Amino acid sequence: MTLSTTVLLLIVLAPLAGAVVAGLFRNLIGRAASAGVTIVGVAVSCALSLLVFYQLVWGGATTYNQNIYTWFEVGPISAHIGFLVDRLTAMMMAVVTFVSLMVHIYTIGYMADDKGFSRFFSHIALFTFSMLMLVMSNNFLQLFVGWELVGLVSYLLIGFWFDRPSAVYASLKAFIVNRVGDFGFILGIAGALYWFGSLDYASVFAAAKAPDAANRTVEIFAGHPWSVATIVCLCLFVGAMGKSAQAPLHVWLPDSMEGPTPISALIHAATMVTAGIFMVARMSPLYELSETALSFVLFIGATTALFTGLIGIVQNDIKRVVAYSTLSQLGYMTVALGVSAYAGGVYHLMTHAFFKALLFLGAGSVIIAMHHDQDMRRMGGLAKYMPITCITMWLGSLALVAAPGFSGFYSKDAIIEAVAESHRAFAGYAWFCVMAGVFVTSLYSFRLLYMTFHGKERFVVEHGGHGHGHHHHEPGHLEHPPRESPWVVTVPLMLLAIPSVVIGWSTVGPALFGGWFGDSIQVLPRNDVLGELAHSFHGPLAAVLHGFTQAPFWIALAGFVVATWIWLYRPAIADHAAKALRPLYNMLVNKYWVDDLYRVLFIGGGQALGRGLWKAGDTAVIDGAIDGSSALVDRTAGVVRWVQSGYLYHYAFAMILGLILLLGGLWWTLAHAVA
Amino acid sequence: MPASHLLSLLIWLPIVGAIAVLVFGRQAQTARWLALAFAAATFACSLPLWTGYDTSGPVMQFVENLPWIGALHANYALGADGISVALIVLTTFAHLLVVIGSWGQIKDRVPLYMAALLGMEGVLVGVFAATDALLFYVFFEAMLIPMFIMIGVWGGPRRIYATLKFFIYTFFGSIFMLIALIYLHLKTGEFSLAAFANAPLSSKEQAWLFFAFVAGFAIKVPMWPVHTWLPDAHVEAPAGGSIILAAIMLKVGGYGFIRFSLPITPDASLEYAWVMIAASLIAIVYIGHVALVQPDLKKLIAYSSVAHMAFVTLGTFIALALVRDAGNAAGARLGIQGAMVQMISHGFVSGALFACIGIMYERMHTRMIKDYGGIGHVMPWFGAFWVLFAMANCGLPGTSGFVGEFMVIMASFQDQPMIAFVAAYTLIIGAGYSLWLVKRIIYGPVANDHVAAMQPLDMREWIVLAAFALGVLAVGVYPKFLTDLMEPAVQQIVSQLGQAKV
Amino acid sequence: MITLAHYLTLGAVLFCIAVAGIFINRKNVIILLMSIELMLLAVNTNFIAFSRFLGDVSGQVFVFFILTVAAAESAIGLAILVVLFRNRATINVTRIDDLKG
Amino acid sequence: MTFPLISFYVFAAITTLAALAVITVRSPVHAALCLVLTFFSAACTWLLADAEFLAIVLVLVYVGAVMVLFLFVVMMLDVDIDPLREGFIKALPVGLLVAVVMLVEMLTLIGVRALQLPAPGDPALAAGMSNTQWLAMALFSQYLLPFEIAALILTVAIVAAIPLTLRRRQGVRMQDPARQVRVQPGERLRIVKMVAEKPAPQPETSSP
Repeated sequence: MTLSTTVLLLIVLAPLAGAVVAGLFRNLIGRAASAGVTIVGVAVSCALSLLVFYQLVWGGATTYNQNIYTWFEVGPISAHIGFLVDRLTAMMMAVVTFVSLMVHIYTIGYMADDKGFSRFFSHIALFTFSMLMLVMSNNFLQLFVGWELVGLVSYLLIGFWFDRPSAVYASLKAFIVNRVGDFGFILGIAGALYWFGSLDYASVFAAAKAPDAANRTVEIFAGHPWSVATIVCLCLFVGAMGKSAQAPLHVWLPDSMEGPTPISALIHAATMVTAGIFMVARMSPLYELSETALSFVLFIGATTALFTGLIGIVQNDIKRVVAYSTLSQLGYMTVALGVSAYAGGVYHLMTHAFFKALLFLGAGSVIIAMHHDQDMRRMGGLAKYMPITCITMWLGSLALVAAPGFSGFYSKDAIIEAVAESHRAFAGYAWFCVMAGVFVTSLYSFRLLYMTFHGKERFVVEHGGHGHGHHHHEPGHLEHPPRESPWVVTVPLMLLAIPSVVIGWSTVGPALFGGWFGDSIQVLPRNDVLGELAHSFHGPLAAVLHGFTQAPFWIALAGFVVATWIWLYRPAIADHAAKALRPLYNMLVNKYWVDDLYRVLFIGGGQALGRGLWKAGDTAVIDGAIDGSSALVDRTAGVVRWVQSGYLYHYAFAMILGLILLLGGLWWTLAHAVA
Repeated sequence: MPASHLLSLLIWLPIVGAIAVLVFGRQAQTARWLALAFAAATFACSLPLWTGYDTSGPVMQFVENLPWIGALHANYALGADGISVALIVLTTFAHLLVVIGSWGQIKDRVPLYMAALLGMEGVLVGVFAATDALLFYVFFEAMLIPMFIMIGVWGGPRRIYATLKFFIYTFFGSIFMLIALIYLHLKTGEFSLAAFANAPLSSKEQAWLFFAFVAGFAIKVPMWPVHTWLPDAHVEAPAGGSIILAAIMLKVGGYGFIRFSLPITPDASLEYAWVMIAASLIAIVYIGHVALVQPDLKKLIAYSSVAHMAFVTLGTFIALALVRDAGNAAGARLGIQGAMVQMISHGFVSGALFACIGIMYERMHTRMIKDYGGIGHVMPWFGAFWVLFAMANCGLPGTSGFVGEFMVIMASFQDQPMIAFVAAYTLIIGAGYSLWLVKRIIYGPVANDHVAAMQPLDMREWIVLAAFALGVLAVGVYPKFLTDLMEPAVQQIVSQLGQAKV
Repeated sequence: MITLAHYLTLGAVLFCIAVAGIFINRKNVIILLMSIELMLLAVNTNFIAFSRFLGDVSGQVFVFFILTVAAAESAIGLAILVVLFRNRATINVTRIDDLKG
Repeated sequence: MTFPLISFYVFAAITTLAALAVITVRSPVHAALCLVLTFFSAACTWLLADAEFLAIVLVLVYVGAVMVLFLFVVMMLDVDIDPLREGFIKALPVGLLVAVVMLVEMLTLIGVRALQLPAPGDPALAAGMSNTQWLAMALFSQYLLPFEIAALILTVAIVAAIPLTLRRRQGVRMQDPARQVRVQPGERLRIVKMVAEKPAPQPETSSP
């Protein structure tokens, strides 16, 4: 049985149609219809994605790989728009459309009072379309198209409230940092096209299977032969670093929290940022050729996993804590890729999509209750006002810290064990980072829960009577007590909580150890760490019991205890610690000064360079030479213009003198000719 | 063949229109309608060119050949291959939009303005259709006159400086080209391009001719370091003039490289390809940074034009290096296709951006970026168009700007990855200047009362921008219709390149 | 016996007198115009002589044309002179230097 | 020394002297009269070269028309001669030097000595017709088009001389038939909208 092209097209085009209708005709059809049409589009897409998923997993459908239309064709080089749908794709499609649907519904509540309501819907539907194009692509070109389009939508959505300078700045930063990644990515594509002869995955992977593929080298600088596979993989990974916010290109993701919360959940936690992970997993046949590239991936992932997590501990903005947690978890996924445990990375991607979307939407629910104040120092004790949010957030956090039994446990534990199994360069460093990361994750997760939902109420409720409507309040002063969000907000929370808790039970076995992904992910036997782990895997329940005896569990527990002690019982300790460890604290609060460095180096440097080239190069040298030559002509003309006296008789003299000279010349010539 | 006088029609219809506008268009409104009628008719007549071009037939189609100056063996010879067809349709399209767009912007001496526009259109079509070198040269130079008038009469405060710089700069370059043409004429006794391409030339002759052509075309493109006339000309030109200048006139340079330099002097082109490639790469990086810090909207877009046109020269000369040094004909075709698609795309994108600036200028009478801010609040449609065109300007996939850049980067990687590395820098710097500009003028809070008082787009402006947007998206989503059209011509060029003359 | 040399010498002498006239009367436009007429006369004399001594009618035909054009020229020249005098109240060439670069 | 040669010397001498007088005399009127003499005696030398028609034309056209025009203009313009004579003496040596140098160059170059060829028979007589007929045969056959063009040039010169000197005097009342024909009704009649009746004047409120 094969998949139907019509169905696949419908999956992609339904959200696009919704986006176009809501985008172009929003003034015509009104707010409700805009929301309705996009939700219908995404719902259709979600339902069909689940159908495709079902057909592929249980229905025995074969992998779908067909071109839809030709984008361009120049001689033997052609570029197409086409779909490759296998289990990896199907899983991504299901995750993307499901989370997207949840976010659409949630948005009705979150953006209820916003004047850009319809625009927002059209943008997120457009995002769904772009993301689907990205994951369903069967070639590099379309991958890049989707890659950039999700970047575009991310740009538009981060800068959604475009009257806020900070949001506009963040959107610009996100786009340009992503462009740095894309810079590498397009070179990687060019390399793949040149050295592997095609833009299509299938042909490239077939070429990569050739026996000498790993040994081909090229001398970009004479005398330094570099492996072709390494160059391509590193270039492609630079793209992944931009999109998946790996250090040192991570700086855009925390700032992207300037956007509305639903898109933080959808784009900057669940889907878009994981595109890099998906891409590397998709390219596994290429990456397997290059040990160097994988070691690089491992190093970057491990660094990101630990060091961005540390920043999360000192953040006070509820969304920023979750954002840094996202960075850290993306680091984990990258680590998994780096040790060739692609399935582990993708699996963590999937579980993370659910629980991180849940956490973001939960944070959004809290933010609604606090009237769009995001500072946790002005929260506390919210559990009794908003029980559903509180419980779902707890469930999400437990999944995040990998409490045994929760979905995050299965994925994260597998990554940690895979790292322990690996013998690749930097594996030791990575192991240290992921273990330390477990503690850090636990610390900031419970800190967030305690500061938000438990302990003393640090906000003041001013009981009405001012009649100020939407008057701008003092921070931390509310008009009425916080209350639970409406059902459009809480229902998605509950729906997302379910997979966050349970999805690991049934899927961990096949996905990680059962070869569920089939040919989508290819690992060389010597790199197959998950295969090694499979020997000691005896079902999900056994894994839970086993988990209780392992170091990560105890480290996480230690984090829990420390967090409980500090933020629930002795909040003063945090301040003391901050004072005592001033330099360290400053370093974390300033995010290792990376932002400042970039600002000076790239923004300042780029502008200074531009100004220098403009003033010195264009104006002084080039225009100087040109205006100088015209000035020279001018001056020469000024000197010789006395010849043009304007007196007729001067001209007559000149003519006569010329005549005399001519006659004399003729005479002279004739005289010589005769002689 | 009934359509064989189509090219003549496309050249002379607008010129007749220009005369008609001058004669009958005493009233501004009559002149506008008359100009619109002629521009629309020309555009309509150019469509059969596109639909009628048979990609499986001979490369040169719609051929016309009449004796012109018998003593010189110069002929009134016209013909179009896929590249010409694409550029001609772009020309008629852009002129139609400019006539619509200038409706209310020009209030002074309307008939003369419209006549200059129509005259320009005919001459530009002539440039792209001429297959006789002397005829080409006549159109090439005639092109300067309407633009000279447009900038000189309706320009800004420094228009005299700008027109002189523009005229003398470009004229200076084309004189060298004329010398080269005369030399070739003495050598072959004809003026037909085909004869020139077949003329046997020693490598020394080729080198001289090559640099003479470069002087003519590099200034027109313009390549770094002879680009400084462009920002000045743009800044002073009226909106319509800027659109034509950026969208069409610059293309003549790139077209000339393909038509003259490559076929006539292949060996010298190869020998000095590294110079052209280096200049293109410098332009991409250098001009990108210069564009970043421009305080003037038009200068910024003008500089970005220079950077984008560098991709045209890069693709052209990379192709040469590929086919001759590496025997990589596929890569060479990709490079030339990329260059050509980039030309068409730049026509849409820069035209659209200058149209946008014209709309802003009409409302605010300032081009300084700092006077704007938060336009997205008062002109939401306009903001959306701006974002779209800015994205196209920085080469977002799905817009036309991406296609050419992608092809050229792919091709240059095949020659030398470091070239692609430098060229791909445009991804970053292009996004930097385009989107920073968007941030400063479209986004943010409304900057001042003048911005708050800006009127939303009227129907006419909306149509112009929407038409440009349609072009941008069509090429971006389905470039195949364009690449298929140009493929036979590109294939012929590449096969010519493969053969050394010495 | 009149030879060609006689006529040519006469022409040369007339021409040189005209040249000297231009030199020494450089301020008076009327005399300048007259000098030009003298030059033309010198040239015409040469033409006639050559026509006669070579037996070719073309020389005389040319003289005919030169006379025609010279008549036209002096008519226009004098008209300009009149207009010039009317506008400037002088025919002094030193005061007419509008062409000065 | 034959009679024609003696006549030639006489006429040539008169021509030269008269030409010298043209450029040296003080009054333009005298100069014009000397020029007439120059032309007249030059015409005589032409007669000696059997160019009867052109000699007569020179006298008729130049002496009769052009020189009269000169005289007419010279006498019409009230020219103050003195400033025009400034620098006459100063320029004289240079002018003479230039003229002499040129004369020497010309005579040497032409090789006057080598051209002592005697006149052949009159070509017009050889062709069996008069000089006038001989010229006319060439002019109306081979040179017809230049002849017509010359006629045109003369006409244009006449037409051009008129508007050049035409002066439009201010304050002179003249009929302009062209404008009378071109006139539009709107220029003749102006319809003014106004109320049919004047409102009654407001009683003045006189202040004490």
